[in-house]
Amino acid sequence: MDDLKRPTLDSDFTCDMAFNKITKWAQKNSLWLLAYGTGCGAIELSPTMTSRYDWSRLGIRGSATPRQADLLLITGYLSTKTLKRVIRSYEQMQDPKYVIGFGSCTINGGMYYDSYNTIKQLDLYIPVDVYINGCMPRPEAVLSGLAYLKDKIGDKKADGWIKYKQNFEWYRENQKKILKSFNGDNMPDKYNW
Amino acid sequence: MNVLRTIALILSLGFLSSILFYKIRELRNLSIIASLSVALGFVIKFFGIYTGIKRAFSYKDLFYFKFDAFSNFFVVLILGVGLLAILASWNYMKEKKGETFFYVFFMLTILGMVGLVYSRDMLSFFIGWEVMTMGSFLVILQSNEKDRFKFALRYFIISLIGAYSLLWSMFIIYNKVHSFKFSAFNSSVFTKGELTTLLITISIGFLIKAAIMPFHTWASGAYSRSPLTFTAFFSGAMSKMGIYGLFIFLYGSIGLSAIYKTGYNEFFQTSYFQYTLVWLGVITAFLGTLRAILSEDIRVMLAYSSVGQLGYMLIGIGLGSTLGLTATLFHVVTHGLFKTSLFIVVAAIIHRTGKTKFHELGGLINNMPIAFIATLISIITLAGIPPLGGFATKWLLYEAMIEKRMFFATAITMLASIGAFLYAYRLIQNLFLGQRKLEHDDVKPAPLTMQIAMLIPALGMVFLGFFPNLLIKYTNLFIELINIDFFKLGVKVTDTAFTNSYGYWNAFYLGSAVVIIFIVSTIYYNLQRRAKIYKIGQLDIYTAGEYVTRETPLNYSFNFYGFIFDSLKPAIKYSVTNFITRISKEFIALSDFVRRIYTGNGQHYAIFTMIFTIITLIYFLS
Amino acid sequence: MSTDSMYRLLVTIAVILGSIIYGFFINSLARRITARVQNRMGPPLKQPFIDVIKLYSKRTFVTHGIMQTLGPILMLTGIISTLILIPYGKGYLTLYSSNGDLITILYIMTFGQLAMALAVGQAGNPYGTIGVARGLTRMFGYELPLILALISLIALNHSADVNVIIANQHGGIANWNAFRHPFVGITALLAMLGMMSYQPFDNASAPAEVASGPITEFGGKFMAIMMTTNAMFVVAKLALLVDLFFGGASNIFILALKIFLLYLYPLFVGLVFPRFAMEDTFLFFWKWPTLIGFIGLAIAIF
Amino acid sequence: MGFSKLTETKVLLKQYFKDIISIEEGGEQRLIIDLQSKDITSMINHLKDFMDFKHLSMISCVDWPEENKFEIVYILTSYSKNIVLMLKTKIDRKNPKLQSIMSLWPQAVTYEIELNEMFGVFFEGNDRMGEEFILEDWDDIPPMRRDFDSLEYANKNFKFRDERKDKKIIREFISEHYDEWRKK
Repeated sequence: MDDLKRPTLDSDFTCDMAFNKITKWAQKNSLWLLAYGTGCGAIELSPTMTSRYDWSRLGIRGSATPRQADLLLITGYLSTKTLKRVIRSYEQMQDPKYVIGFGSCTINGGMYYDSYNTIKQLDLYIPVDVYINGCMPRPEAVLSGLAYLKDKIGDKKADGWIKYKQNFEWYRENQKKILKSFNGDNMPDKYNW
Repeated sequence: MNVLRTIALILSLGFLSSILFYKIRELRNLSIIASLSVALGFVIKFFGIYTGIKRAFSYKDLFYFKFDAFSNFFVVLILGVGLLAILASWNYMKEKKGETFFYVFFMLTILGMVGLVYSRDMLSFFIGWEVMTMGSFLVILQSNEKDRFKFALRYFIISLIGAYSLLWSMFIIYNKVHSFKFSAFNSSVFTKGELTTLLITISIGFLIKAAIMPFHTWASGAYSRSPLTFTAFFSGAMSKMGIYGLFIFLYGSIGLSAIYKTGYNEFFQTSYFQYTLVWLGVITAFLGTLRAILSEDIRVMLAYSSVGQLGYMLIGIGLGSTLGLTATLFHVVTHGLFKTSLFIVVAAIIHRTGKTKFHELGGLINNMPIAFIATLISIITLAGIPPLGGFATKWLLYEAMIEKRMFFATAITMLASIGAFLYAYRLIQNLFLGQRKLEHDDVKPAPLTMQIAMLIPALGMVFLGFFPNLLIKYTNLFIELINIDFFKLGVKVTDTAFTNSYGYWNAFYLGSAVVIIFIVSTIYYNLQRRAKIYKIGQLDIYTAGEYVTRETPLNYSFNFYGFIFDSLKPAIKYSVTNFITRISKEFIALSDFVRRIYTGNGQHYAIFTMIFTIITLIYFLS
Repeated sequence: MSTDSMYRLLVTIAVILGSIIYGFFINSLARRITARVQNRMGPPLKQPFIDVIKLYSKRTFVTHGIMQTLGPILMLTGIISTLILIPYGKGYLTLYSSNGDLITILYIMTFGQLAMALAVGQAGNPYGTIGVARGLTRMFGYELPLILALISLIALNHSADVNVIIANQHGGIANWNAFRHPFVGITALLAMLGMMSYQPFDNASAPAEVASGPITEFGGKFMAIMMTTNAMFVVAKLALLVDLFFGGASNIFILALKIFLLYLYPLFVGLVFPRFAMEDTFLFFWKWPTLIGFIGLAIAIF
Repeated sequence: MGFSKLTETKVLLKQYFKDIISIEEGGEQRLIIDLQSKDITSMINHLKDFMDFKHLSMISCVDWPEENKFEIVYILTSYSKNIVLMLKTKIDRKNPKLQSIMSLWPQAVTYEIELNEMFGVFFEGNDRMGEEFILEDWDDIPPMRRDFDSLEYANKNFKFRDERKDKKIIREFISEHYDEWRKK
């Protein structure tokens, strides 16, 4: 396995991240997440949003379409087929946007380490701001992950979307390695990155 | 030489040149357009002049024409819409089958209509009426539709019934009054029963031409199967002839007092006859709208929309008050404008794509931007949304109905106009917005002449939205002219505000407010400097992550209001068209039965003859 | 510009801003009440403001064409035009209501909806178009009882002037139209359920059924403007209903209170009933509310 | 009391199909029938039309690389007889071909294209054969075959995360300290 060169940020990233205090506060306290259950972890979200844990008190809300969403939750294992849809959904989201990798499958493949169609590292394909580990993480862990993301946004460290913009070729190269159909010219219209 | 003769001469020259040069396209079209525009200019120049014997024309007391502002109002509409339609036909009819005779019959129709509008006696009115019907029937036959014969024949036969009904009442009047002149009518020589019959027969004649339910069965077929530029004229100007006829016969000739003689209701302050007319109008407006909502063919939808819109005009006629008649005349203009524009847009689309169903089209906004703008303005007017011209009609009509205390009718009419919003949205959504079909990628914009023809009415609608008072000033003039002064109630028009006893509305202030708010919102909207707006392709839409291609059908356009259809399914199967179709089937079956008498056997015929002779003998001898 | 029209303009701007803030406020209060009914905490009261600021601070806005860009602006135009025609009290608070009567208000309300529908059409998302078709069908449904109620009011007051209708309700709760003419009041309240597009009749946006309906393709600034206009529209509709049926208001605080109390009614109905199917929605309005409306109108006329 | 329905079916099938390799009871209300591949279509036809096995529960496949065979298993159910039937047939692994039963049960299409994708069995007469179903852009041998090495494929195609810098094996670390943590 060759050593991977992880993407880095260019110097002009501060320009992109230059939100003032109010907008930063608003972004921190209003996270709409894309309700797209990619794996078994989606079942953990039901208790997190209903009366026991109630994430709406943190300003978190589900949104049906990626156009309005700020946060993409990758809930558990991601098969190559789903990855294709996730990439499209991620690219349809509007900047700034964040990704949370959920469970050990997104970190290192988890119990699917030898599966022929489950990806092993999520951050090769889309930039991940926060990983929540566990198999599956309990709602408490999810909430703590979300709180961590909020802090990161507040500290201007949730910069995955800029990374994706600046290192787009690198991410595309990785995506193409497993999604063969990205190689041809049958990609649909250009996206809004 | 008086004005009327000059106009007659100019239009006849146009007609003659359409016959003479019927093979030479440019010469023929130019001469027709020249003759129409010169006549139009002439009418507009002398528009205000309506008195003085010099302007009238008569022959042996039989034919009597008069050049007055009321007729001019309709003539301007006829010539204007006719000019636009012929302009649009230049490209639309180009190298189509039936192009050569199309113009001849079109000019014949216009000639007949101008004649009937200027006529002030029943005989010449009827001649003009028949020339119009004949001309339009012949034009329908020039289209390229396969089933045009069936619908043209239906139109012709139903029109014939109306014409006979009209002719019959004219002769009854002549029998009593001994004059065909409109002004010579004298209600005192008629009994109450005779007057009622007369009113019913006359209105049947005109309601058929205006396609009011239940006489509308010809409309959807004839409107949709004509060459579509002619339909613009058909619906935009010709259908108003029924309204004009009702106007001139009911209020210009017979008179309101004679109508009240047939039975007057104290509560509604109107006669039973007028009350019936209002309800016919309401039902037409509502059911026409409902049918338009549920149609899948663009032409059929516009045809039913015309039926519904004519209902509004009938309501105004039926009310018979100044406000009601003003509403009708205003709607004659706005409907003329937006229906002309819409039909020409649809003609352009069908000309370019060859598709007539909603679900076969979509996403043409980038191909036909001018047509899109014209449609947008037209549908805003159609739905009666302020600040464009359509709202004035609605406001005047509702106030007129409320003034007459017809509240139930008002409620249903308002619902019908909400329904108009539904089908109007479909017109713009399924034709111009949404996903473009693969085969329509290189559809060219509408031909230049059609673009001109669809934009001029649109400008008119915008203008009427801000200054409806200018038109109202004229319509008040005509209503005075045809001797309706029994109503003190009416719309008071100060500079730009409309006021009557029930409500008020200020068109210009409202329109300006909307414009100002729009400008302020736009500025506010573009304040954000850092934000960038990206224009993305049609395929980049939310599809739950799925990758779509151009082949994927992504337009929701078939059975658009299926919910309404499902909800009203039990009621929809009862329609006048079905009823008449069933009657015609029964009639064919009966004829088939009767036909069996003719067996072809000579001896049978001999027996029939003998039986007939014996019965006749018995009858006469006893 | 005279001082009088200057004051009127200033009051108008204040009312527009106030309606945004108040619309957001009652929206978040409603969300909190919903949460309490479901035994949750609910979002903080400032949540809608945070959401809107966040949506404005988004860095990308995507559009499919000119109508999608123009749509939200036109929508804002339509709603503000509606707002300024509704009286909110006496004196300057009548705003510009002398430029249009009830019929004008009813028609200009559709301006914003048409703009929204056009923007959705240009976005080209089938979910959005289905949402619009559903919304228009629902509108065709609830407009019948609503029109019947409004026509009854016009018949009873011999005027389509909102100010006159308010003045006629002067003198105590018993004189309010909703109580003096119970059939008319019931019709209007039933039609209002459809008008507010709250739970049993929220089939246009229908979360999770047709993505998010008309707003599927809208994000960032577009969505922010739509949220703002929705807040304003809710206030406008409720203020109109309060003016017509609940005696208007002598000052702005009573109006705010009445608006909030009226807003609770569709909210609680929505908490009890699940979403109706589209056909049922349409037929619901054309059945009982319409019948009651006809009875009310008949009583009003005869 | 006569024969149970199970026995009755067994006898009837034995009479009707002389070529059945074996027929045995695989538990309560369950018959396992071994057939030759040429008989399978006519057998299923007969079962559906005359013996009331109206329900196709599933179609499955077992790989036997030792015998160089694929074993296709059809599971049918009869609600009136309350019997589950497993029809097994072995086909050649080199050239796996079978007749589609799409005309009998339209839902069989899905099972068949899945088997085609996962094992490479070709069903003749299925018009959606060869369509991408679950695996998109697959370029290796069908993954459910036993000679396909999943781990090797994963190693080749996916990048694994590097191990921890302190080389600690977390699982062992936890099991070592588990008891002492519990006491806390």
